[in-house]
Amino acid sequence: MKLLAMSRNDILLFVGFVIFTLAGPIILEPFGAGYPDLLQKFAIFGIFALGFNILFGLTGYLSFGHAAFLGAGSYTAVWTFKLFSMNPIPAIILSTLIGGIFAAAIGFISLRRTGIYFSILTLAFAQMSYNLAYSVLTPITNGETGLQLAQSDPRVLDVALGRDYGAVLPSSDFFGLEMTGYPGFYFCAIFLIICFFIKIRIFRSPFGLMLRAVKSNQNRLNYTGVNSRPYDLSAFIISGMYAGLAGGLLAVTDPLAGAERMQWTASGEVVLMTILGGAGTLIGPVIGAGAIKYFENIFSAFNDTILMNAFSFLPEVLQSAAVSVTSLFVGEGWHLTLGALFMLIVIFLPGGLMEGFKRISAMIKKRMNGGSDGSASSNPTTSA
Amino acid sequence: MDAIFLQVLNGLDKGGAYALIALGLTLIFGTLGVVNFAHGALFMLGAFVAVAFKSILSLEQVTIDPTRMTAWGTPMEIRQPFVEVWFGDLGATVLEYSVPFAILAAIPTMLFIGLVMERGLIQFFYKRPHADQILVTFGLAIVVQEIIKSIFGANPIPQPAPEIAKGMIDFGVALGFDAGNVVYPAWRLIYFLFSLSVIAVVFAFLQFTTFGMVVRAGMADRETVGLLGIDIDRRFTIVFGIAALVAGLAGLMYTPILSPDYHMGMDFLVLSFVVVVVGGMGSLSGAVLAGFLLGILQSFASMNEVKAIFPGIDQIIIYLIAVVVLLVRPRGLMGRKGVMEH
Amino acid sequence: MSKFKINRRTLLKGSAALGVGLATPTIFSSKAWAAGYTNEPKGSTVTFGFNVPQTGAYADEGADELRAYELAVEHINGGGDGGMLNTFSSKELKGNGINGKKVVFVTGDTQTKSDAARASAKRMIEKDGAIMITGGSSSGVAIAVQGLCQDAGVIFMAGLTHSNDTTGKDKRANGFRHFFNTEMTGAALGPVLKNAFGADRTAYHLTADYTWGWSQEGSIKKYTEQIGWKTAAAVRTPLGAGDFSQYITPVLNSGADVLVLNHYGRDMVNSLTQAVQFGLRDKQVNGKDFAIVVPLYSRLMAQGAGENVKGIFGSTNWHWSLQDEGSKAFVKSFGQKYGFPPSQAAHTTYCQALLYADACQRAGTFMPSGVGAALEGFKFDGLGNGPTEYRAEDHQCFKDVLVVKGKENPTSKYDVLEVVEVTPRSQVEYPASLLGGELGPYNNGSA
Amino acid sequence: MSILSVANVNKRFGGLKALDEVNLNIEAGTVHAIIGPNGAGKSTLLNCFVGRLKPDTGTVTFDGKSLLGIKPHEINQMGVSRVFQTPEIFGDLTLRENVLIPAFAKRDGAFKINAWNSVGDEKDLETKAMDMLADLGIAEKASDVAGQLSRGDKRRLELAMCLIQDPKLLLLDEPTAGMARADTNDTIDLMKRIAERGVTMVVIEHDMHVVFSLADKISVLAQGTVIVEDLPENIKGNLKVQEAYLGGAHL
Repeated sequence: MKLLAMSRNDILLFVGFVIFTLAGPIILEPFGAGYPDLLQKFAIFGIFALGFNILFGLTGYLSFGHAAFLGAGSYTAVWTFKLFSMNPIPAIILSTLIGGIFAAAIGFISLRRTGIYFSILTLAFAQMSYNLAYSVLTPITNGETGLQLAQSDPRVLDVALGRDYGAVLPSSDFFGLEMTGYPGFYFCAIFLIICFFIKIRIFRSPFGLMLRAVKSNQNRLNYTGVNSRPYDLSAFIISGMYAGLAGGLLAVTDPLAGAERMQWTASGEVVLMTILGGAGTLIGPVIGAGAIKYFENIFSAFNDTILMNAFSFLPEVLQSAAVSVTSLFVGEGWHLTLGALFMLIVIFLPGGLMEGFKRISAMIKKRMNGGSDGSASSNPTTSA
Repeated sequence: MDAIFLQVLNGLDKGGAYALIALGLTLIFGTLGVVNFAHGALFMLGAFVAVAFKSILSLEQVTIDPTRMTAWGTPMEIRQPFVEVWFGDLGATVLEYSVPFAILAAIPTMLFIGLVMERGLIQFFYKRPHADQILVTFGLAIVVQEIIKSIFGANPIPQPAPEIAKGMIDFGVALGFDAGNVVYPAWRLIYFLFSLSVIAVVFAFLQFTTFGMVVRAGMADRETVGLLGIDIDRRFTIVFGIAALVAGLAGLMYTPILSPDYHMGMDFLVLSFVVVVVGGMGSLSGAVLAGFLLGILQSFASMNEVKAIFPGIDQIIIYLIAVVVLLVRPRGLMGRKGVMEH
Repeated sequence: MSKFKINRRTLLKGSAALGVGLATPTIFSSKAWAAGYTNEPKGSTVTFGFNVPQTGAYADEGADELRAYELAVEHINGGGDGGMLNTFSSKELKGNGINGKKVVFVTGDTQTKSDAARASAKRMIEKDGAIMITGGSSSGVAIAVQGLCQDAGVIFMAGLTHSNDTTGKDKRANGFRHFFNTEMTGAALGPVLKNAFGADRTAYHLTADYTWGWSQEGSIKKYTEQIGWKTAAAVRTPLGAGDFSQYITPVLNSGADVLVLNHYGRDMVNSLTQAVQFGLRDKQVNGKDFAIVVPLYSRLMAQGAGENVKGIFGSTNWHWSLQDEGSKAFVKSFGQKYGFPPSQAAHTTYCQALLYADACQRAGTFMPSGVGAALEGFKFDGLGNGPTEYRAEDHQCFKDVLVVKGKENPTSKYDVLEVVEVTPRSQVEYPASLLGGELGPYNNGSA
Repeated sequence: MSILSVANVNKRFGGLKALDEVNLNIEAGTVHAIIGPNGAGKSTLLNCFVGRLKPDTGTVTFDGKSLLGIKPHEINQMGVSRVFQTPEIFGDLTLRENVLIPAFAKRDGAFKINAWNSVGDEKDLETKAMDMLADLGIAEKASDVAGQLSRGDKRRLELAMCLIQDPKLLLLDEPTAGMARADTNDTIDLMKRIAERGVTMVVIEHDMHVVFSLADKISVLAQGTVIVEDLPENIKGNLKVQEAYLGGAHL
């Protein structure tokens, strides 16, 4: 089957990715990140960033409104739970679809402009969605509190199939397997793997080549007989569907959809994830997403008590000094570390974390080859 | 009628702040070609110059009064600002006028911050993609605001206007309205006039000085000006300083209207980008025009009569205008072709 | 529920399939699964999860909550001067931890966002083994985290949350609130406003356009209209509007003589500062002095509004100038440790930590259903609010409500509010059915 | 048979009349040069061929179909390829990819989501692309990034991108502008070879050396109108041309 015809490097990358993802709970445990919620977030925001990179990394269109599709996906999924069934499959399908439809509408208008004008258009649409979801659209979104499940929800499909959740609030389950905890993570991980596979295909396909041509020289592309608009729009819709899927998965693992998921800062976050990991690379955005979520959840949790213990080997004077210096960067200061990280990465590693890895591996290779060959400058089209 | 008139005033006042921030932002776009996500942080820093200035002025002499106790059982501390201890009433007056006086401190401070930022960071990003510029300046904005938070905390810090500017001015009478119908806070009028004069000074500076001429030429065609043997980079450094100063002053004078907190820069960031884009990237007059226009339309959209027809319109008006303007006029109100389109 | 059994089985299968069975991390072995409830403490310690805003607009309030929690843990473990443990009517806690276990704690940042708050609560439950979650500084977050705790099978002791929904429409069996709500604020403010401003008044509301704002607006409308006031208009303002001038100028000539600011946090600081700037505090309308009301006061935020709060009425859950033994003990112990008086956020979170600890001690277990039963209908005193009851029907504390007003001549920067009246509990009590919602059964989760 | 015919075309920019009643016929299989002084309207005319500009009045017909109001990519799909004054290539992509893109465009049309195949699986086009690069002498650089090429090689690449589409008409806008003499001669040779394949070309050019080495026919444009259209040897001696274009100087 042609579908599996991938280059050796891509197969290695994909297999490595699958192993790493499935073994995530074990690999990440020593880093304090091996618990279900964070693992789920890694997978979900990995999907979000992967999709964003199809748009930004390939076509160069910098959208500041992708959080709107994530939010739309979440609301769709929760509504699907409420109205139809607690089974995650219909919710996932519908949220992906709604993400795509939303993206088609917003993309159709926004793609009439390029550069920063495009960015501001997408930002404007996302902010309008957020502001309305927070206030006027409360009947649909439940505003500030966020859309939640209730015992009294109709769930017509579940009822038709004779499923009764009794007095407890239901949670999503995949034919009996509850979508919280580790099963929830593996459910997301499977989607992450599928999404990654699709992305490899897109990157290596003629379609992907056309998208990269859009970024490189849209004018030339048009004079080459290619209508770039539908390519741009397809990339926008695909990335919107990734975002909708990610939003749906957020709701599957945790059935609550809040408006702040649509805020511009959330859109900005996925931009940062992508650039931090390495825009235009296959795997970079997943790493960027992981890095930011790790900071948000782990660094913010270090409080003075933990620091005191960590520095307990020091004499008392030094201990409190070390704690007060460190506490600027962790706990309530985790934002500071994040900001500094952005700056350092972009100053010293313009290609994001992936460039860092590449440099390190090139260095190792050079060491091993006795510094003899100059072939370390890798071919850009085969970069991971 | 007077309601509409008041809303226009509100819009002009708001617009003044928008225009000042957008002016610096678009100046940086136009000259350096840099997307500065730290511009909101400069606005915030300006406001905190006022806070810091006042805190320095109100450094207190602490005397312990052992006869009285606090509610938690420690001796009561009697605090009196040194300026009052040393200068008496004069000191108290200086304290009261701390916001306007802080301008004196803000001018060198903001210029210095601008120069350091440009030389220390921004200059390495002239040729880098916009995405990199966004990431690095956004990172800087976070770092700056977290530093401010660790010094001043997260709560807003009140910066009252001088007593004399706290009142209202009933100038509607002069325009033929009934007395008491069109009254407006003095400080807000001062702010509006202040923003107008800063805009005028910036424009005059760019229009009538050699320096300004070179900068404008550089905005139009950087390479050619560079070929003439003019050291455009050094001038652009100064431009960055000026942009920082304008944003800082806008923030500083706004403090009696909006009690500053560490996060206020981010709140203005998105808005100022919308203003710049609606005005047209790299267009100074566009930024000013869009600033006032958005301010006024935002005020109108908040009127009960309008909200009754379009519920929630005041939540989205700014973005709605941005969408409409960009669809009708691809490069904003006064933008030039080819700027920031790739 | 057999959630964790499935987890474990799938995981084992997964790891076997991957051929990675070497060093099994602690997560697979440490969690015993024979016991009956989530995160049952096995060792010599029990872990509390403090979920407070550390970044964003409420970071200072969150920091104050955290201070109070640390103090509470210290007192429960027998450290310090014991604070309100000495005045608390229940004497079960002996200063040796709870049920013989020492209390330790973990912290997380809610960022005042539902998603982030749930993520950090989940981390504390899933990774750190927290037996309960407490804290927060907004109703949206409280309701979101409360729902999460219900699902996970741990107790949630709400922090600062003032919406009716927390113990109304969105109440949950595993959730408990010590703080008061908009309904009580309305009931307490109504008579005081009538006394201060008379019955013939017209109010103009500016309301933060989200759930809490609407809840507040509804309650104040209800109770002011009961005392004969009219409502000129109720205008919704976007959250974080910054400059409110476009909403304030229409008030000037509206004929209204009272402005009600249903805002909290920065919105309150800004709208109040600007309303005063527009001369509303000194204005005369219909021959009466114009009045501004801020239904929910927070002393921390009032400091941000500076002298603009002078003479402005509002309500608060607690204030450090109260002179009962409990408040005095708390202010003393907090003030000596940190050098300044505690905020109402600090007070309510300290109380919640103590109340939870006491309930566990009385129940002799940490199992949510057991602890909940001990809290339901629990009557206590000595925690600064006078006689208080945790009502069984909705897990809401009922106690006296403080009506305060901005102090004219503050003696320090913390001394910005003065207590005008202590509205007795009987006057603010309402039937649980009024606010709807369904507690549902307790969820003990699984081990 | 004329493949491209322009009849009575007028184009105004504000007060400026850029094209004034232009008539032009390009014969299939010939190289047709358009010369004229700066501002004569050469580029405006070319832009009318490719859909970038729309004439105010008049008709432009290609292969019997009107080109008016048709978008650039549609015109290309009809068989018109264009070379720009400064080479327009995909600077971030490799040479191979640069040539593959027009090949895909030719095969798959203006838009096709071809996302499941890998580019590497398209062996036919890959071979064709490599042949084309070899033909223009840049095959050994096939895996290099195009943006790093010398100007001459960029021009070769751009020609390869056009030629791989087997265009019915190739438009060249000052193909040797800014080139060193040696590069210019190379380019002339290259274009001669292309012409030998029977590709119809329209060349806009300043360099008379280029024009007279290549063109089968020359049209002289001045102030928006075609003042002369003739064979190269006749143009050389034409006084009108010398006046309008060369200011009287002899060639």
